[in-house]
Amino acid sequence: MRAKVQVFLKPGVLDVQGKAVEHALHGLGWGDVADVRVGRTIEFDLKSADATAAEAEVKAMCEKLLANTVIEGYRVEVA
Amino acid sequence: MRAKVQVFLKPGVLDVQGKAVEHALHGLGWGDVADVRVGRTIEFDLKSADATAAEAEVKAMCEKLLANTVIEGYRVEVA
Amino acid sequence: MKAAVVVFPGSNCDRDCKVAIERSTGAHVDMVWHGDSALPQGVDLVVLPGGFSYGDYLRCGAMAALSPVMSDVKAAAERGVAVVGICNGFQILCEAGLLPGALLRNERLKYVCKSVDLAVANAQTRFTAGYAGRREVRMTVGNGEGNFFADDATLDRLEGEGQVAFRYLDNPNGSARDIAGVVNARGNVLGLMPHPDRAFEAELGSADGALLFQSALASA
Amino acid sequence: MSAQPAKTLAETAAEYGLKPEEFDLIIQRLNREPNAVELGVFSVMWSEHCSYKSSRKHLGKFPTSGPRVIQGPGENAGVVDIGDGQACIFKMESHNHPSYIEPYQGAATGVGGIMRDVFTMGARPVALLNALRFGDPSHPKTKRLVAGVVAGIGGYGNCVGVPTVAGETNFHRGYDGNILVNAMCVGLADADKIFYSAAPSAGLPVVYFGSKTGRDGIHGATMASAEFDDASDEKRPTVQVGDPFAEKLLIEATLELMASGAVAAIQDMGAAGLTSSSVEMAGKGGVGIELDLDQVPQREAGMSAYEMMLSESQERMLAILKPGREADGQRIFQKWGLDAATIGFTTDTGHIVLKHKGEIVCDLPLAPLSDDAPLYDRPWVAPTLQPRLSPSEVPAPADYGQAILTLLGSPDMASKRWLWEQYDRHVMADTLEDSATGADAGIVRVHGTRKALAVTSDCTPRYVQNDPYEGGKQAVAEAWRNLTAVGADPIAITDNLNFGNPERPEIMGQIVRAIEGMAEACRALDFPVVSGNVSLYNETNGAAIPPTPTVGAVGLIADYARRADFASLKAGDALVLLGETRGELGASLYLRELLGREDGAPPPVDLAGERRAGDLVRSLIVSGQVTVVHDLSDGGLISAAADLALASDVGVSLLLPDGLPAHAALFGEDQGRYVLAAAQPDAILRAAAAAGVPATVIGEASGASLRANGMFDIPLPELRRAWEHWMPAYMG
Ligand SMILES: Nc1ncnc2c1ncn2[C@@H]1O[C@H](COP(=O)(O)OP(=O)(O)O)[C@@H](O)[C@H]1O
Ligand SMILES: [Mg+2]
Repeated sequence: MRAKVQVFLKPGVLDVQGKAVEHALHGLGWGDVADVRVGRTIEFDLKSADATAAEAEVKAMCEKLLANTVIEGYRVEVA
Repeated sequence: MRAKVQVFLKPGVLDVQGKAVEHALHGLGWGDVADVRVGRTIEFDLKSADATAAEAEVKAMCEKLLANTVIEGYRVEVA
Repeated sequence: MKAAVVVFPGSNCDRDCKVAIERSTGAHVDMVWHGDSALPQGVDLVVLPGGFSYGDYLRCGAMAALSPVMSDVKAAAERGVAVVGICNGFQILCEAGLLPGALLRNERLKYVCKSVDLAVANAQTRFTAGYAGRREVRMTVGNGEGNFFADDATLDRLEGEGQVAFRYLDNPNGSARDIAGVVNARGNVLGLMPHPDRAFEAELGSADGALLFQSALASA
Repeated sequence: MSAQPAKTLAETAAEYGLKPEEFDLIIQRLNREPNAVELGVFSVMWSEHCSYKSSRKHLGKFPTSGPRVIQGPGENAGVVDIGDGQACIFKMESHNHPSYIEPYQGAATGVGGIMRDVFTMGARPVALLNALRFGDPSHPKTKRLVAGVVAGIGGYGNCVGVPTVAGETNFHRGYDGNILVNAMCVGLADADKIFYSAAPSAGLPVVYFGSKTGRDGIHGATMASAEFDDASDEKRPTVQVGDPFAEKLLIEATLELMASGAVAAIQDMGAAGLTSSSVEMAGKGGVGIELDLDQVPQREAGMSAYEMMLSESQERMLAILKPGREADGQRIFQKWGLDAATIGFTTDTGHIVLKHKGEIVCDLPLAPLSDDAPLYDRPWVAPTLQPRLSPSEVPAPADYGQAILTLLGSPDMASKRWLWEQYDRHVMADTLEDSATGADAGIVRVHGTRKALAVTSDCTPRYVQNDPYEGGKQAVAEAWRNLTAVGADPIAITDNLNFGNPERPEIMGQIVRAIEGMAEACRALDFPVVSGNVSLYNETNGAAIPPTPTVGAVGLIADYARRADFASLKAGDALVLLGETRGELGASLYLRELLGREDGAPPPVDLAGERRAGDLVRSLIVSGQVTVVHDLSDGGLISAAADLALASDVGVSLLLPDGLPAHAALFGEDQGRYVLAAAQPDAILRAAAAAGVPATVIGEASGASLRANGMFDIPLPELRRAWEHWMPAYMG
């Protein structure tokens, strides 16, 4: 199975990259771009027959390693 | 509309972050995790009534700024 | 002799470069704001300094490569003017397509600041002529994304055409084939991760960097 | 989170950290109840952090003036005269708690905050230092904290482009639940262009510039209060995120604004953000201030007045401009891409008035907020002291060679290369000595001159633990010694007093005695305190950290060609030990690392002897007679000898003195000592005799091993492996 994790800053946490990218896109003429958020994606294979179990597993990886839950949230997809 | 861009290193480029994450996950006991890839997600709002036009626009942003096509590929979703 | 140092928001070696060029060559150095549309008339050397242009957010050098002044830097390069990108400046030159390849995250994923010994891989370039007869030079590096990457065909070509200017004797960041600095095919654009601007007088631990600026201006 | 029952004002006050009697005092001072915003303003201004209410009485004991002091404690940073119309501005500050919660951002914003304190006074930052204390390496959290803190310090300082040139790093289980991250910044300015925070008069525009204000850093407890229940069902993060890129732009814009002549007063927004900056600027100037919060650049929608006033969003400044100069500001802020707005003006009311959405949400007299905060004379008990240990009470090692390797490879002693290679130590191209080079202090040139600044940070918590007074003296003396050892004239110090809960008399006793010891040493060494920071309540479940009064110090080198290091020892040089050795093994590293004991009185500091030895060493360096010097500290003579050998890559042969057990001579941590090297030691011995400083030849540089009297003989590669191995192996 392929797991796909998206990690992004929690709402309210300053997204310095998003801010800079937004500024740059405006400068290049895309002035209507707004609310840019930059996040991280982690994709990987894992051996598991059962999607529900795999999802729980991947969530445990997020809590333990993949996300910094003090400031970041995450979304998990397994397929 | 909300655009979602995913940027990944191309297959031939060593993904050192992916390697490090894989190594760390193995160390934490998730030994069956394989082929970890770490990428970047950029999400933003843009004013556009037409999804096809918006997608073309976002692809232009990728070519110009959001991805370095020497080493990276990208996927675009607009909704 | 006239040199220009481009200042991007987040550049932090701009003054270092100016001082290094002045002390090692006596040339006049203009500071050029990234938002300007043109370089000063008649420059013989353009330097893109180290630092964290635009915070290195998104990708190192990506946003700086799109700065207004960069179109004139490209035009100058096409005219054959000497252009040097140091550290972040090297990243900007790659992002701007003025040099081949890209700089990835360091192999060990950490910023690394240390003194490095370099082999002068080609002492015939206009930037390294002053090193003729010297096989090793010492400078320092300070980078988090200094891991030079290009596909094998490109690397073979760079090596075959003498476009590799410097190599690390002890690779600090995982760079392909130990490459520390490369020139373009025409030989007038140099990018390197080590800092000649931090090695221009003996008090700083090495004066080897001075020769690079001297060579670049001597050939102008 | 569902709607909660309305809280009484007194309950809210308690949540904001105010004691019931402090809440009563506010009502008394105002003659009425404060509203919720006003209560928030009081709670931060009367917090320990802003008011120094527990420590102020004792901080007064520090000497704070001297011929070189331009500005002592009380401003954003201390200012000293370094001659030729130039000034050095510096300060140290803690970011302990945030770094424990989120090590990367906590440490990064600590670095950002201390830099703002320095450039807000008109200085360009030129050097950074950091003093770090982590828990036991075996504690499950330690490794992650080290990795995060170090990456955060580097991530911020490297990006801004200020070299991180020195620091110190300790590990002890006493910090398991409370790590310490103390950052120091040193800057340079023209002595006649120093900027202060006091608003000079009424009717001047108050300009905000930098990043937008978000809900960062507002105390978590306040989120539970009834007023904000409708805001969101999110648990609001209280972690501040640093943007070093914004800081870099802020430095350039601030210095440019100052150079334009537009600034009347200026202050960074540090702890308690807009509240403390506006209250302090108006309060110090004896004027009033009125702010329209609707004008504040905001990152998030729907922020309340309370949130805006308490936000600790980073990279923000508040300036009071001279009349008619707002256009200069606009031009500069636009050039650097910074948000900016005129958010109010100074008044003559002596009040702080805040307007939000057309209503007055706060109207408070300034005096009770700043000058009239509660002041506590907290009860304290004298610390219990430990007996002095004689060498005979401490077993000698069975195998000296093994003991030396163990000591050198112990966490506190081992090389910190893993850490400082992540710091840019060379940007600005003026670094002469840094963590990678063998010298007792970091050294940066004063740009464009022959002068240089020497900087160091020191504290030996195990000494302070066993005797706060002697430990306090020692921290100051070691800093003075480190500056002296490179040939610098010690000028002044900043301090960062890290302790547990001052409401406990035994902790208060540590604070009082450590301050008294530091003050005594400062007086004896003419080494005034010009700035500092106090961090209290560093405890978890009633267990306090080891008392850690960190000292950051600055010295001046008149001509950097005349200085000393310990990396240029040459074969054939004789080694001379200056100072007296009695073999003090109490609270030593040997005792802890080899015998698992932490008892005993720390080595006493004889301040008169310290001064004699130091003045002699400095004069020998300045006159060019000596260029190789190392002070003796942790691990005693053997560790100094190992440092010399490893840094210079030459063997050292020691001759141990008669009359003292070998382990006491090698591992004793007697204070006030230096090792000097010279081809001909006679001149040094004569000079020492004339100065009344004990001096003996204790060995020579030769061969390729560290050895003594046939007791041990360790090849340098083996010694180096022991020293370099621990940290990278630990961090993995
Ligand atoms: N956190 C740190 N940051 C930068 N440099 C450090 C840090 N910790 C230790 N160092 C460097 O490692 C070297 C040895 O440190 P230390 O043993 O504390 O020195 P000393 O005992 O001579 O004061 C010094 O150069 C010091 O600056
Ligand atoms: Mg020392």
